[in-house]
Amino acid sequence: MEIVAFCCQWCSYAGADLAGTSRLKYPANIRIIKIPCSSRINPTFIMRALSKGVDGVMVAGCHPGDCHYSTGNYFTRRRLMVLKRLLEFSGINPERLQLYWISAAEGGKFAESVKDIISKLEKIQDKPFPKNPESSP
Amino acid sequence: MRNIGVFVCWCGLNISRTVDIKRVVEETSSHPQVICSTDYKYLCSEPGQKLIKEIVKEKGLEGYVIAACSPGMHETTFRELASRCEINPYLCEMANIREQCSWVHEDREEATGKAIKLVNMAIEKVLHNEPLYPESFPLNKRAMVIGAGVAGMQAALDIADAGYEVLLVEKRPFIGGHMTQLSETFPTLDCAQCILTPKTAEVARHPRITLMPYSEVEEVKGYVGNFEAVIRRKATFVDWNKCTGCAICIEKCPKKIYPEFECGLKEGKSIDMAFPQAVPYKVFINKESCIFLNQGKCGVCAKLCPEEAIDFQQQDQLVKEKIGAIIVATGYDLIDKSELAEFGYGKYKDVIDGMQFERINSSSGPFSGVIRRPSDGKIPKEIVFIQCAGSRDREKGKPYCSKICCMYTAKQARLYKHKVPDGQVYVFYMDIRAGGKGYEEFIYRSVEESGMLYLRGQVSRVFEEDGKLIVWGMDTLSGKKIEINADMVVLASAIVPSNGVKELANILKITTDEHGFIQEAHPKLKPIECMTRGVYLAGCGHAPKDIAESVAQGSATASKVFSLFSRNSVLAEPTVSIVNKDECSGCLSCETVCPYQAIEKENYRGKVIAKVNSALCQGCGSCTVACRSGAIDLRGYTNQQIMAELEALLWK
Amino acid sequence: MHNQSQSFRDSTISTARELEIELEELPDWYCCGAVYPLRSEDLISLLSPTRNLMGAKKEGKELVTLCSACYQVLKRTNYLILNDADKREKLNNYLEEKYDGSTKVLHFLEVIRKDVGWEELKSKVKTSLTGLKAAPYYGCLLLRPQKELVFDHPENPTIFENFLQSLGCDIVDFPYKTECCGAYLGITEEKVINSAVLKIIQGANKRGIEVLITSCPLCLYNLEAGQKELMKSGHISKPVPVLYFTQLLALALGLGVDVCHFEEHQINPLPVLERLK
Amino acid sequence: MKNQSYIELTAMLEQKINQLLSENKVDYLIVYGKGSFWFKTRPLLIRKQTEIEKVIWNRFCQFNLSTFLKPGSRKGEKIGIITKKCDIRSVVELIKNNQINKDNLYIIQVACDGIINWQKLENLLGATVSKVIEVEENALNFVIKMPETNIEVLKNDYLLDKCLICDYQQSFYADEFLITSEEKVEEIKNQFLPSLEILENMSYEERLEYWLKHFSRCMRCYACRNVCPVCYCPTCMFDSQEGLWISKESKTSENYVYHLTRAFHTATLCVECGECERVCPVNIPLMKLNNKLAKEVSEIFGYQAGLKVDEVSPFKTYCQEDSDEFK
Amino acid sequence: MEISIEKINYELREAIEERSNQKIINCYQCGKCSAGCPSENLMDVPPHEIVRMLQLGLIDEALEVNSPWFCTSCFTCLSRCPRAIDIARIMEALRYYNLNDVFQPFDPNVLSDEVKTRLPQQALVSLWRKGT
Repeated sequence: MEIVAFCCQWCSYAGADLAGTSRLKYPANIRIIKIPCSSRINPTFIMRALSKGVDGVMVAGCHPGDCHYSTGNYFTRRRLMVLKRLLEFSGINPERLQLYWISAAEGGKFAESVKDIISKLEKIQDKPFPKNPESSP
Repeated sequence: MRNIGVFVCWCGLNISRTVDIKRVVEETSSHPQVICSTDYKYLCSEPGQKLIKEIVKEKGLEGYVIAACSPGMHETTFRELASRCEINPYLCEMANIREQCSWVHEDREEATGKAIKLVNMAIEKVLHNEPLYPESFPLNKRAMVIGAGVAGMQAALDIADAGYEVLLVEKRPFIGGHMTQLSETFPTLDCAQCILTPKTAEVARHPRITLMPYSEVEEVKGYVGNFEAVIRRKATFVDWNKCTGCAICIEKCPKKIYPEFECGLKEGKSIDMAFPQAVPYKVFINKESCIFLNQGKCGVCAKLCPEEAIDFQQQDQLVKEKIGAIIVATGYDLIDKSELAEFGYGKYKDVIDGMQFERINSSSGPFSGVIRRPSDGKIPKEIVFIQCAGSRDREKGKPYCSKICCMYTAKQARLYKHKVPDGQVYVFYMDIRAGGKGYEEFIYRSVEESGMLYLRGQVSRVFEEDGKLIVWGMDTLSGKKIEINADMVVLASAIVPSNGVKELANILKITTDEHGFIQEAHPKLKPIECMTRGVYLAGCGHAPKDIAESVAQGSATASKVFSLFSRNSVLAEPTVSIVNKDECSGCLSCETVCPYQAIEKENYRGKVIAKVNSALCQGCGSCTVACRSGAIDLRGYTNQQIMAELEALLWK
Repeated sequence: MHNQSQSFRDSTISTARELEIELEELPDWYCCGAVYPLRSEDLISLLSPTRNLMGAKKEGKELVTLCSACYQVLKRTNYLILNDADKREKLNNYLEEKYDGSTKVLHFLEVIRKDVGWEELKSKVKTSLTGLKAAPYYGCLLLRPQKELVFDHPENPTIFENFLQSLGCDIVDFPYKTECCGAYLGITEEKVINSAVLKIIQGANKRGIEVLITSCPLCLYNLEAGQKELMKSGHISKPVPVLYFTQLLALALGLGVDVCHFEEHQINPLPVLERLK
Repeated sequence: MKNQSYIELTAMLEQKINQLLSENKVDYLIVYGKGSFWFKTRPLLIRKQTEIEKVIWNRFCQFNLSTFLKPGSRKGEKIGIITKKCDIRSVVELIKNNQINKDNLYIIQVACDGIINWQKLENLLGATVSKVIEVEENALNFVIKMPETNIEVLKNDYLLDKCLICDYQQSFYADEFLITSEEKVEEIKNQFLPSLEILENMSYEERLEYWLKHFSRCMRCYACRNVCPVCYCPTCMFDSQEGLWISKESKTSENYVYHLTRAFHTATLCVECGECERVCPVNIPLMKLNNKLAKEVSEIFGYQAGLKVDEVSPFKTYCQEDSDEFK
Repeated sequence: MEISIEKINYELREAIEERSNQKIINCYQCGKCSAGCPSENLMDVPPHEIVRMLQLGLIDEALEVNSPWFCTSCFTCLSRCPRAIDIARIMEALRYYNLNDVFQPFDPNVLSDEVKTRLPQQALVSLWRKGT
């Protein structure tokens, strides 16, 4: 299983670091990409990842109201709300996209979130985006 | 395409225990652009950095990846090293294989696999990095201090002494802040006025300090080094260039009021001067109460003023000022009366707060220094002090400790005993917090020498009976309920941010915490910086603190301003958004999502398009998503870079 | 109420009529339970108040109470149902039909404030009670916990004062107005009552209060019974009659003494009231 | 609406255009002209009064002419444009997004009674379609006049889907609304096309398969993008940084990303004019994507594109109280 | 007093927290509740000390004292508590645990007829409610 995580550098990336310094354990199949703010996440990044057969995408940002850039994550929230529905309509299980609010102090929550998304993905029956769709239909 | 180097750090056992370093090195060296991949025990160490430097020289690397700890830890270290190796610092990337790999995973196989991926991602990112150069902007070496309390004055004086212009804005008509209302100060018991007046005088006469009393900041535009402020100078209805402070007007003014300075305890006039040592030594008219301003007749002051200084036509003025740095020293207020109803505060005259006691005790106060109770002027023989009145009270929304109450209560109790030796003092406290030089000693001297009674517990209720104040309290140490018939009750009321701070914070684009105190950039390492560059923070606007601390913070902010002003220009982070002019459609979707109003309009080939003000831009990248054509991109986190990382991650 | 507090009942009904307030007895009402259940798992006790609230909802009316205890129970129950989805769910499982907490619970005083208004009330007064040194006795259940009841300020309530003012009484500031009377412990633990009542009555005497006004049958009972005891034991000399606010209202509106059933009282208020006529 | 009224409207239109040109209110107009085939129309750009007789107005004027405002919007010329009610919404979006200056624009809305879907006619008549003389109509049916026979078909079966849910008779934001006397005003019908439900009720896998099947046929001719009135970017992100977002080859996975991205980009702007689907050479049901997003956007944010010029698109603002479906 | 892991009865403490729906450890022992309590003078142990006992896990001790039986649920403590702890609820929970052993149901027949006629039902109902 392969999971991409987009973490904003101020809250959730720091949260991930904290999980590390507190030696919390979580599964290894998560790959973190550091971005300045969750509002930097272009929906196409996520579509791209999923269409390349990634099993899940985890987006993590500061808690609403605590955004380092004061309002960034409010926009993220709106964009992802719509994206989630679009993906669902296109036939991708919306559980494959998870958004968590994780502050720099929430190392524990980061580890939990990783476990959470993985357990969600394990429950999912339907296959991810086919590796070479040409052959599939 | 560039020649990349990869350096993998063992971090002693921290990484090497769970990650197979050798394999990481091998796997990554197979990457076409990687011309050398090597490892070392501690890359951040002196020899480690030396090693990197040598290899960069020898192999002629154009950029490198450090696979080690979190960038939060050592990015700066290795980027500075890069520039020492004549590589643009932004051509150095870190792969976080410690915090986000070796420390969180146990299975060596998995961890190693992940480490390799992370390094590959970093390599791809570096390959798409552009060398970035911080832009520099001229700066205006002039500071504005908001709030002329003791903290603000200190900051202003330090900056002015260092040779820079200072603008000192104060909303009250006089400077000195709340300290001017105090009688004596702990722990030395020296007279507040006596130690303050030298400072106020110095501020007033300092050639480089422009004083703006009775003024408020309305608007602030711009960025560090180049702020532009609009300040409202409220009308005093007195021409201060003419007024000599002779006070004839005060004497003859028919309108009596209870000015805020005396906490409603002492009568003043509608035209008045806050207190005898007020700086500036000028009178002002209270708009709300003045008979002439409200009914159009009277005008006695105008008739009598020998200098003809009275000017009823005077209007508020808006002045524009250019400054390079801002210090916020907005100070505090006391919790609202209605919040302390169980103590009868606001209902019974003889239940007063700490500030009112200061006025009563002050020689310039309502009873010229004799301690009497407001209701009937009797000298209180039994006096109850209640600490934590509103503080540490979740239910009243003030869960924090107001910090100075333990000290000033002890001080006030002691001063009371000095003046009423046969009086009895009771102090209800929950904990004594006397963490300061000489504080603990002070408290115990008070308790021991002055024979006052400290009761450990809270008071539930205060009410009046037979001209006495019945106090129902608890002494948890004896487990006994205490009932006291007191003559006067003094509440150590909770400290709250002075009103208007929220609005000011919005104007300055700085944040406040849930209690309305101004938020510092980092609780430990940046305690006096605000989130916005070039804005600093001193005094009780930040959190309750005593005079010494406020002064220290004032000076600290001043030193921040020095280091800013010591340069001739400010450098801005180069990781900012940039517009591709030809591809911008001019729909300006980016404009509305920008939290910093950094998007400006620009005419280009007959169309209006977006332009990023790189000084305002903080590099969040929200605009890059709002922009459908991808005409705006974020340096350091370009679409290319992120997509490249993504691709690398998908390599099987 | 039909049995023991006719005074309260009749005075209310008649005054309401006088003030053109439409009161209607809730068909097949249940006892609210008198105390709000404080154990989190105790849902059963919430059922009967809920039934009453639902009854009112069916009638499409606001639920008006006289007794402070009923007020407390009904209003808190409603608050819980409104704000605790989980509990609402659980409760509704016991009920014939769902209840959502939409009924408005009002105390008769609030109704007077809302539908008549103090000024209006003043104008309706026929025999002004000027000169009567009266003080309200709020007790506990009307005011606390304020977060759920939002009846009045828990420390400095004023609604009774406004009421008495409109009737023309001389209000006396009475700090004990929010102190507890001992509640149901009156039956088993006499000393609780005595110690509580002693404080209250002494306070009243000190302030020359002629009559205490309440809206709670239990407060009234305790204050009266307590006083009788304390007089026996000689702790107090000058008893203070206690009246329901509606009785005073009836007098002020000139509805005569018979609706007030003063005979019910253990401490005869008539001597004090004589003066007025 | 009888053919008669279309003839009337055309006359009114010509008169109006004549006036505009003679008074120099506009430099040129974008109008409908006769197409290569009897039931086809084509966009026409006229600058001179002499060209006026080329102007037509009938039940086949399907294009959304506002597409042609995109290039025109740059040079400060004054443009006149003929629109149906549905098209104006995209004009509004172009104005909202600073793509054209209202001052340089003169909008003529012409009453419309729904557009005939000629693809369906073709399918019905096959080769004989060329023999058609004209299409008359009565209350319920279209009467297709052929040399020998007349074929009657139910109107609603042969109108565009979007017309079935459109209150086309009302004037909307136009400078001029041309309508004949005998028009009746219809009230708006259900907002969203029922055909969505079938898709919505599929399982994820079925749906994915459905879309992949369609996307696999996409040749990435970008016609959908080029015709789209709200795809106004001078350079599309898929062109600007070649191979960055998706590789050039038209692989299904790449097509998937392209179409979803486009759907996401036009969400909050798409006015569901259906041009993309019309021009698609391989008939990918693109409108389903657009309709779905329009529906979701209006459910989440209560927003519909192109209704008010001063309304802020939900992606350009935020609200702290937005429902937070994330943890 | 000796405190040990055996002695501290956390199970019961949690049970009481559960029943009363109050976080006992939130109390910082300011004593405001006891200071305002109308029956404090009659209790063996003032309210805040009961809470302290519970904090220390000395549940058995807490169950022995009479204080809960003197709580009139007047909510004065709650309305002034800086930490919003509803002591009335805690007392109720303690009463609940006590009922089984110490409680003997109240028999209205002990009341004089005079009292019976005057006493509002409210009083009896409350008493039974509290005591059962």
